[in-house]
Amino acid sequence: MSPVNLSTQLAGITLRNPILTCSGTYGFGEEYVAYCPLEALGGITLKGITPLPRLGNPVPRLAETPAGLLNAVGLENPGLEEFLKSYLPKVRKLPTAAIANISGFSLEDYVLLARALQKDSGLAALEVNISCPNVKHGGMHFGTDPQSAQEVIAAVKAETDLPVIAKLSPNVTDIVGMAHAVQLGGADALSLINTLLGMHIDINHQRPVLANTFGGLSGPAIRPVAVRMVWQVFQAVDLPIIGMGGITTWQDAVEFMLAGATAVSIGTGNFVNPLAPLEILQGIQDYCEKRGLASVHDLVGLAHRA
Amino acid sequence: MSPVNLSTQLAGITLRNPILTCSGTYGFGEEYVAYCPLEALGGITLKGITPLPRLGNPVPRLAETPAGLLNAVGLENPGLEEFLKSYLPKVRKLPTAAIANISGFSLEDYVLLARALQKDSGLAALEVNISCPNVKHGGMHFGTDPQSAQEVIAAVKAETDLPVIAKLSPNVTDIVGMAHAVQLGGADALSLINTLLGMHIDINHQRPVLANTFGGLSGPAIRPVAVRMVWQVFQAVDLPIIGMGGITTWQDAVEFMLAGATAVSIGTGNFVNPLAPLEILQGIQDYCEKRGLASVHDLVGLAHRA
Amino acid sequence: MLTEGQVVVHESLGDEEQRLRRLVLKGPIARTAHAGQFVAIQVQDSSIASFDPLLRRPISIAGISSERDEITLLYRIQGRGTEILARAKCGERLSVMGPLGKGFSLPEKGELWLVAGGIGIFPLYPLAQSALAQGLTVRLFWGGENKSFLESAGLSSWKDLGIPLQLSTLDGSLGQTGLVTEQAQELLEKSTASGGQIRAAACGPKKMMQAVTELFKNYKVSVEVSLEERMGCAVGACLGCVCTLIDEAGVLIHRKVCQDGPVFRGEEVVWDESC
Amino acid sequence: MLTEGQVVVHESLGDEEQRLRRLVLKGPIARTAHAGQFVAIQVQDSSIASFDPLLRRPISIAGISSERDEITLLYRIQGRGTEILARAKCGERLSVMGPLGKGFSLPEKGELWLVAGGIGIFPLYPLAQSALAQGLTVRLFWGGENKSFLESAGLSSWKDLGIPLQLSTLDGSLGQTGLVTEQAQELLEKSTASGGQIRAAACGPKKMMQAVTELFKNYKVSVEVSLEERMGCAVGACLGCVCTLIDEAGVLIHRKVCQDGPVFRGEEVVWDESC
Ligand SMILES: Cc1cc2nc3c(=O)[nH]c(=O)nc-3n(C[C@H](O)[C@H](O)[C@H](O)COP(=O)(O)OP(=O)(O)OC[C@H]3O[C@@H](n4cnc5c(N)ncnc54)[C@H](O)[C@@H]3O)c2cc1C
Ligand SMILES: Cc1cc2nc3c(=O)[nH]c(=O)nc-3n(C[C@H](O)[C@H](O)[C@H](O)COP(=O)(O)OP(=O)(O)OC[C@H]3O[C@@H](n4cnc5c(N)ncnc54)[C@H](O)[C@@H]3O)c2cc1C
Ligand SMILES: Cc1cc2nc3c(=O)[nH]c(=O)nc-3n(C[C@H](O)[C@H](O)[C@H](O)COP(=O)(O)O)c2cc1C
Ligand SMILES: Cc1cc2nc3c(=O)[nH]c(=O)nc-3n(C[C@H](O)[C@H](O)[C@H](O)COP(=O)(O)O)c2cc1C
Ligand code: FES
Ligand code: FES
Repeated sequence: MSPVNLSTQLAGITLRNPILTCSGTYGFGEEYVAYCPLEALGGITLKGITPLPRLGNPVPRLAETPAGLLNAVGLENPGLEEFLKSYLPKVRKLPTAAIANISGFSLEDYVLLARALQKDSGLAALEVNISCPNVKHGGMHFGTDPQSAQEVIAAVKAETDLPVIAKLSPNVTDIVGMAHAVQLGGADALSLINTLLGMHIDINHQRPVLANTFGGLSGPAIRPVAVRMVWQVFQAVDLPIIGMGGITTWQDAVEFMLAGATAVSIGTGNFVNPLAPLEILQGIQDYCEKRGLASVHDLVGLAHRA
Repeated sequence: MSPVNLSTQLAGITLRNPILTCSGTYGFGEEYVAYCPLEALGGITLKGITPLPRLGNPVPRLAETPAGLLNAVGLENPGLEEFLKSYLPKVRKLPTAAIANISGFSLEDYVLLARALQKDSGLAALEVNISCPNVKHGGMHFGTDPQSAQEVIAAVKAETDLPVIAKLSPNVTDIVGMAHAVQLGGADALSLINTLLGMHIDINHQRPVLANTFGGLSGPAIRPVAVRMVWQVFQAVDLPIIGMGGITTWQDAVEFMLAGATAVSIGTGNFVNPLAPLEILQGIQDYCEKRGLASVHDLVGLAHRA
Repeated sequence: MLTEGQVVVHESLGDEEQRLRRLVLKGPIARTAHAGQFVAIQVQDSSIASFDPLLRRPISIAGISSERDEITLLYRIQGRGTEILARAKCGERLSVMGPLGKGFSLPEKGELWLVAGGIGIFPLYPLAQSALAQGLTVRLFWGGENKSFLESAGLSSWKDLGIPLQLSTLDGSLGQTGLVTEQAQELLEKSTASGGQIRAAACGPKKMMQAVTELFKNYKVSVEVSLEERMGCAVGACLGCVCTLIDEAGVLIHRKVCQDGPVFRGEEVVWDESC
Repeated sequence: MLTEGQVVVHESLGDEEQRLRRLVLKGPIARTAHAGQFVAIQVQDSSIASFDPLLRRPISIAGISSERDEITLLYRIQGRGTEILARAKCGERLSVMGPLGKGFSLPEKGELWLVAGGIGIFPLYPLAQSALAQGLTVRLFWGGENKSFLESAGLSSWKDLGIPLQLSTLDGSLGQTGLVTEQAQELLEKSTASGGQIRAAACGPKKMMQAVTELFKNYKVSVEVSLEERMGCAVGACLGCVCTLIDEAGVLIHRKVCQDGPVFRGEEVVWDESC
């Protein structure tokens, strides 16, 4: 059997393979070095950054739910300046593509971040998080209103020469409308999905478990919702999709690709099994081989055939 | 210890206790008779009915997902006439309160159903399903647009002397806005939540598992989303809430009540354990006793205290 | 009935590569069960509740001993649920709902032809026992993958019944090569005279149930088929498991496999997948 | 390091009602582990993957035998995760990440005072061993619920070390009645002269860690405390487990309990819950 071509084109960049890791679950790339060979990955997405440093929310920030994880980190990050100074030099040395993830509380925030991050930074792309549900009076707005989403993406696009990936929130009535909006804004690709807004109450203390009350739900529990959104958007919008939400096995990853994802991203799954990205890559490869597919890209959207 | 008062006031009716079963998961009340003593329940919600009979979607209609269940029954039901003739007489004899659940594809559908179901039918209340995600060109619209939701509820309210419970879809950007809208429409209570729209793909056949492609996600997986919505609506809207979505244990039920639910409803949990409603009732009772609460109603919204 | 069945036997059935298991449960279900009915069994560690998987699994009742209050379940390890079920140890108690659904009916007299595909054989054994007890003439047509499968899935018990067995395997390693319907057809050709005296009962893959129904229809033999569908509640409450029938007036109707079936008259089943 | 640790011992520890377990795992973790570090262990049936629970559980390393490639974990069955963990049988392999985090440091010389609350005792034992091996003077203050708990949680092994033990229980069933800090204070009063020679290491509930820190601060004794937080990744990647410290410049900063801790200098910890 000839080897399967794993190389993946996305938003004008070429990834070694379609396996990425999700923003916020993989730090700035160094944390998992001892657990997973980064050079085997298609790329990693860095923790979301904002213009100014943020301490984020108080603890507890995490709560387990059935097949899911609630998090309310609240976008803790070192801020742009510190990122450029202390983190970017290390990121550049990582043996795989690095995608920055940016968040903001105003259009200006996004503009500022986009301006600072160009091709010469060594980054592969910019993922624009317009969907973080944890920050009050912020991100949520851009992520749920098509008009604002379009504006943010257009503004970012105007400022950077990096490919722009719009990361959408699932907490909307009409995901296709949001995807259309960011396409109009000029997005080169889409990331689907961010976390679902949820909460958990400790019945002994009769209080929310998370200090922030609400958190973002990730993990296998949300996979059916994520696959559905990838499917809907694939049908309606002509942009490559990075599929994520509850991927822990290669079967999950194949499911996303069949639904229409060009690449897949592993988040919470890393916590369960740090070798998940590697095992998933192997599984996808074997799956393609068994079915005689020359390229992993042949999987994309295959389940849409009548 | 004096016994806990379980009696529950909701939308002007008095239920024996706050434990209900969910529409679509408990047939027309007879199916579980051999498995759970109905007289122990606060009430049951009947399968959704439409003006005309419906065969619903082709099979497969069910798919399991991590801690969840996807269903695409597609509102199969005998239609209003047959319901009145063959089912209602039996429903009237059930040893517990019965809530009818109505669905429609137009305002007229809802009006027609509401007109036919009055207090003298022996029903305790009408639950208006404006949220079934399975039917193409239909329910979804009322369930995601506040204006239409308000109109439907107002129309139903104008036609029936039964208390009206509005059942909301979680597939919306702003659940509080929807709750406000149906309150303006005159709803006496709210049911939160219906299923999340999801899908699952069979990677062997490379096709969606459900014949209908999409289905509604229920079960423990969605509980964090459901509890969050109950919490948000409780804070913003002054209507009693029936909480549902992934309740399988008494701890889950208490969680919903602490979040603000006046009553709770068990759906998918019945499939796992047909005695769940009974065990949940007992658990809530013990919980109240241990904490010296005189009435189960004292639990409602308790987790909102600062 | 919701009961806790106590595991009294749980063992591999035949060749391990067939992944078949025999599970005997003690409990009151045996008292009212009959052939063709099934149970919905909770496939989780008995003492630590888990949502993984969430739902019970439907398994046919493959043996009924009302004297000993025991039912036998025979199953193939197919996925996560049955894999977890396979870990249940003797003495453990498993939550079982049953007996569920409506089983096969027996003619008063005459011949009963049984037709099985693969593990569809399991519910037919107690049916053969009842039929023989009632003095009917019974014969079996059974098709499977290969010899190892047929032997693992209980061939010797069937031989013990002393009835005519017509076996077929896909690879010809036992019995005839090919489909079970071909064998049945041959015999039907010969027996048409007595067509009115024959009744058939079948269990196996849907495609096969359709072929069996069509075949027997040609010879005016009425056949009962056992259908499978994914189940939610298993008691008729969720409408997850419907099949489409055509009633006397020619109207398409839905029936619930769990409650109205799993056994239906073959002629009334609409085999078109899109209904 | 991600490894498969083989269960070589898994037994109840002391009085069953304390729900304590001792788990010895064979694997390479022992080679690089030191006191105060922990592992993140997968608490699921080893052969059938499950999402229930989803996350690994952090457990301190309570014994290190690098010669035998064995680490010991001592834990209390607290909820679903540890209950499932408790079922692991000898010979089974469990997925373990570790050693994780930064452990306790040891002074060159002088006295090391150990302060433990409840099961906070577990990571302190290998620390005591190292300290004694290095010739330090070690003493332990340990508070627990009652006599049964202290005895179950390893009192006799501590006695074997031959160091002074100051015990207290809430109900007075063993040692003094009351809090462990009261005993420490008494002794600190007497030993202030030698304050510069004393270092302390503490592990227990957060409230107690705070009290211990404040107490020792008054006597200018520097103390290392081990903190607990809910963990996601356990390697510093998710920011789920932060604690708030105050740096030299007086600025509030976050550190990750999993990666930068779980052991921190008590004086730098900001105990206010709302940060
Ligand atoms: C009335 C009835 C009686 C049955 N009797 C028996 C029996 O006696 N012995 C026996 O071995 N099996 C029997 N089955 C089938 C058995 O229920 C399934 O094999 C079992 O549920 C699979 O569970 P799992 O978790 O192991 O597999 P899963 O992981 O759930 O599924 C494994 C594969 O089987 C498919 N599948 C699962 N359930 C069904 C279904 N209901 N219909 C169609 N495809 C399905 C899935 O899509 C998947 O490809 C019966 C089914 C029904 C409906
Ligand atoms: C660095 C570190 C080292 C630890 N070392 C040990 C050890 O050596 N021995 C030992 O017995 N335990 C230890 N623990 C605690 C142990 O991790 C928890 O008891 C375990 O995760 C509980 O899992 P569970 O599924 O059994 O309980 P769950 O069902 O998850 O929880 C049971 C109860 O404990 C609470 N809880 C769970 N985890 C935490 C947490 N991390 N912080 C605060 N509350 C929590 C829950 O809210 C709940 O009330 C350690 C924890 C940390 C962070
Ligand atoms: C702890 C945690 C932190 C996260 N932080 C971010 C973030 O900073 N920016 C972002 O766009 N998404 C963030 N996410 C969302 C993930 O990138 C991903 O979209 C989501 O978790 C779904 O994937 P999963 O189910 O595989 O985890 C975070 C998720 C988790 C669990
Ligand atoms: C099989 C099935 C059928 C359902 N049918 C209906 C229906 O007819 N009308 C309705 O309002 N909700 C229907 N629902 C939604 C449930 O009433 C409930 O809102 C949802 O399942 C969440 O609760 P659960 O997680 O406890 O099941 C159905 C759910 C299931 C699983
Ligand atoms: S499985 Fe619910 S109706 Fe048959
Ligand atoms: S648990 Fe993820 S950073 Fe500590």
